[in-house]
Amino acid sequence: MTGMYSEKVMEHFRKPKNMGKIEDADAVGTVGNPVCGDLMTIYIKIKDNKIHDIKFQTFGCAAAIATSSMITELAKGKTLDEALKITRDDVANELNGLPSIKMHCSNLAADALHKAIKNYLQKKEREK
Amino acid sequence: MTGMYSEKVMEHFRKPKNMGKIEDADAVGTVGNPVCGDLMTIYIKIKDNKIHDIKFQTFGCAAAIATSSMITELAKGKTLDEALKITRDDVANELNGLPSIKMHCSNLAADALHKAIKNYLQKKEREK
Amino acid sequence: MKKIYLDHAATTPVDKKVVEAMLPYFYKHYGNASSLHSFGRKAHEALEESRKKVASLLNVKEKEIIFTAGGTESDNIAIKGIAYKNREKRYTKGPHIITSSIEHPAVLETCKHLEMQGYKIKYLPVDKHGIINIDELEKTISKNTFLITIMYANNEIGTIQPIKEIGQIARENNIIFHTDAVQAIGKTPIDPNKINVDLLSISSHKMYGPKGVGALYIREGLSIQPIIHGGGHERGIRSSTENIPGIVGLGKACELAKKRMEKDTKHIKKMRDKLIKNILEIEESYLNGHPQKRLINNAHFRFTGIEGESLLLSLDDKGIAASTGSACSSKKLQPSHVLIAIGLTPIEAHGSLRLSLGRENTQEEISYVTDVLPEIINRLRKISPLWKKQE
Amino acid sequence: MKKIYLDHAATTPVDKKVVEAMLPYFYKHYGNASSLHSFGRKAHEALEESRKKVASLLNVKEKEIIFTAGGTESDNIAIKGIAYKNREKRYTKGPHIITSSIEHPAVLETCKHLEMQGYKIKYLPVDKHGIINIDELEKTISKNTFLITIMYANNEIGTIQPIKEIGQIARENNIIFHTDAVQAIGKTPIDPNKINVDLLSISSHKMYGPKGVGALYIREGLSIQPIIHGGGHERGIRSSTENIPGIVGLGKACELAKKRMEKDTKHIKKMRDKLIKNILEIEESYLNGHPQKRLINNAHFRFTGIEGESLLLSLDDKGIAASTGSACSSKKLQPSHVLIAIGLTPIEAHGSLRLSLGRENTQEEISYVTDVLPEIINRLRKISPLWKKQE
Ligand SMILES: Cc1ncc(COP(=O)(O)O)c(C=O)c1O
Ligand SMILES: Cc1ncc(COP(=O)(O)O)c(C=O)c1O
Repeated sequence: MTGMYSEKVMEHFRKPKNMGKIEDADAVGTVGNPVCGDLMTIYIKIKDNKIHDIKFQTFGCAAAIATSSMITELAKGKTLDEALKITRDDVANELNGLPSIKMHCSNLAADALHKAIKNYLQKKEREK
Repeated sequence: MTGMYSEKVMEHFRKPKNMGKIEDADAVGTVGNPVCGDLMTIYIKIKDNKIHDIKFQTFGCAAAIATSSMITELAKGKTLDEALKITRDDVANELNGLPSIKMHCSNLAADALHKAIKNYLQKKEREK
Repeated sequence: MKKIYLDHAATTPVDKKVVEAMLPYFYKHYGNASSLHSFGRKAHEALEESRKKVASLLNVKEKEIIFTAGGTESDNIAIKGIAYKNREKRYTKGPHIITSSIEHPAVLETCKHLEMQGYKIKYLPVDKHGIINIDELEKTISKNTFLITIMYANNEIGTIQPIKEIGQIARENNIIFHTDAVQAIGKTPIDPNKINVDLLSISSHKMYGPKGVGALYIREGLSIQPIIHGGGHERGIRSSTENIPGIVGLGKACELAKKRMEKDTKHIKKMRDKLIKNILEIEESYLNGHPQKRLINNAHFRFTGIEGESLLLSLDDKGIAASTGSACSSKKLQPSHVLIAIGLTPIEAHGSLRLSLGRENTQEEISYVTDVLPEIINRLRKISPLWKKQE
Repeated sequence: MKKIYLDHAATTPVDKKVVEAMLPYFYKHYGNASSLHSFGRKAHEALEESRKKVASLLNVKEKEIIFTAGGTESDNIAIKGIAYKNREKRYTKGPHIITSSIEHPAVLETCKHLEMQGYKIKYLPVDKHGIINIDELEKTISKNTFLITIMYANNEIGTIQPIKEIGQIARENNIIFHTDAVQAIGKTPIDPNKINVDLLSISSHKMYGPKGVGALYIREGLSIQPIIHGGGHERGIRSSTENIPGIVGLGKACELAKKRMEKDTKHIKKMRDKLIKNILEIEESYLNGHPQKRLINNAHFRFTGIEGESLLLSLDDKGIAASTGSACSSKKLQPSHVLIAIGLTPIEAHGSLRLSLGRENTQEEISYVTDVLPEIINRLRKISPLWKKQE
């Protein structure tokens, strides 16, 4: 897997976008597998059914950090429906690919985003 | 076994002593093993119970040729009794040693000499 | 950018003197050591001269050394070679082979392979520093145990086992004792006779020699079944045209190791101790492995909230080459079996960093590393959901 | 004294370009190919670049090439790897493996080892030129035959087998086909797909590459059991830190072989043909092997009344490096099994001489050899009791 990261991956790893916590997030999604060494939390703030703000915190390899960064970029400003349609493959493609061995373990960002959105929708449901 | 021949062996291999046939030999001794690729014939002429002349013909490796040459040197002028006492080890020692793998197969010269002498003694016996 | 290589446990640069010694055997004395002509004789002489040098480093007889294609092959030959000689024992109660749970994959995977063939293997646990329990070893031995294989020093955390005691126990119980000394050789004097070792594995590329060559010490009189069959080279134990340049390189590397050991040890240990001292000043940083019983060039840390690969790549961006454990393991995405065996959680294991030093490292390099590392750790902790202290 | 090397079948000098390609990987890009840092990435790139070059020479996919420690190991992996996958077949009627009686010891001894484990092996005889009988091969096949292993070209007498026909038969009968192409590779274009070969062994040091490296072509989809266990390198088939300088050398050697094949063939064949023509003018001299179907660089003779070692050492005294057959065999003092298989008596076999040419030989060297050889033969015949003509 060495040297198989695209420049894009390394760019996002070196200078991740939207990194950190949103203290007053509307919802949070956490996924991961401690055995693989990847844990990811996505924080979202929603306004007009759109992702108004998004941040991440990630413990994991360069791929995990890059996918986290990428998903925040992809999701920002999207409607919840649009955001739910972003797939793992979309993330990998936007990063110009990931080493195949990393596709399974480290490409969790889409899952974390979906989880955050679902948590948000459930909360809204309960509030009705 | 490469490179393990002493200079003495190579000397006798390069310029063997007493090589050839004695047409009117008093006795001949042939030993060898075609599978190993060593065949040796010793020709002797006897005078006053002494080895007056000795020659050899050898098909074989450098060790076989060197031991043949050496035995002719060692035996020349010796009494038959003395010559019978020359051993394989004597030959090897005079050559400053032989590769251990060659001790068995190629160090046949003493045998050939002894065979020649025995043939001579038997002939004499019969002539009595 | 200047590069700083701190991954000598993965592999070392080849010493210039070693390459110089090898070169004539590519161009000039290129003969096959089995050939009768002058080219062959030159090669054969070089082969035996190198064997002498390896034997001299270990203080053993030349004929007790055979050359292999590396540490992995040495381990495989030693363990399978003895196991196959004791094939019938498989049908008895075990354990037949005793090893440790922190061996290199070359030993572990070989043992697992033998397990599938019916051999019973005991994988001894280790304590939090990575040391096996001698009492437990003694208790584990059965009358059918024919082989103990325990590494001299661990490739990840650098822990050195009580080899002499193990050798004593093996001897008393008439059990053959193999040790994988790939990481230890050249860093500490090793004499198989003094520590009752019967088989000992070496790899050239961990000691400033070329890759793809190794050696196995086999005590005189011990009989081994080959795993590679062919022309009968190396006393029939390892067939194949001898890799003369490689073997010359290993020989030279052993010669240098012997000559330089004292000086190198002093130099490397000093840098290593400074490295440990400075790095442990970082908040929530810990040393893995034994504080004293460790290889002179090994420094192994763990940082709360940090993942190893990110740390490595960040160091790499600063020109520093390091590792999270055995380089091999990085393919598997599994936390290191060694770190799990010493009791770390998977998350802790993933947060580990191995810095392994070599003879050409300098004090300046070490200072640079200890300057740069805290920033990197800070940055990664900022991204990390596992670093609670950030607010 | 100028030296003339005519033993390229035993091993070749390493091409200058090959050594140059290797050097940076000792000193500079010395990383472990499994390491994540820049040193490791450089090594990994070199590894895959070399794989591409080997694959290109054979016109196969990169992932079908694995690197080994030499021809012997390639042969062992191929044959045992397939045999162990078909372990249960041992209990059926054989033959399970079909080979020839003139294989290199790397194949023959591996087969003998498998025989001891219960596999039934058929060793096909050869005709007086060293060629197997295709009809006999077909008749020998049983429904339990799972592997045919027959060499591309013989290392002693240079005879080339009808590999394409064998491949055809293997394919029709659904049998895996391995060929030891160690001597043929680089001397003739080989495309495993065109000749239905499933596994093919290569050794670097027979083609101007370094010793101690080889490769094995494994057709995509074919599953092989490893014989060396460890870190899982080379798709788990051959564990051990990759010998990057060696592999780079093999890659470069393959690149050169591809580029130079046409030119080299012309040059070498011309010299070889002259050598044969001139030497056969010596009284009672004979060519061993097939007059046409032979390697372009092989000339193999037999002289009545002459023993090979004496001939070799006499040539060596004149600066000429030659062989009596496989260099390996010289340890055994047994006449070559290849020469016996083509019907020579032991005495005839002992009287054999192999001259194998290479790309750096010159016409002048060949003339020198044909000038010098008759005297030597005369001298040895004078000492020989088997040369009746002397009086
Ligand atoms: C302890 C230990 N044993 C065995 C090996 C295997 O050696 P090699 O890579 O030469 O096969 C290594 C290194 O990879 C090691 O560190
Ligand atoms: C036909 C053939 N197969 C296999 C080998 C073995 O190759 P290596 O010496 O690289 O192990 C050789 C040469 O020794 C050979 O000529």
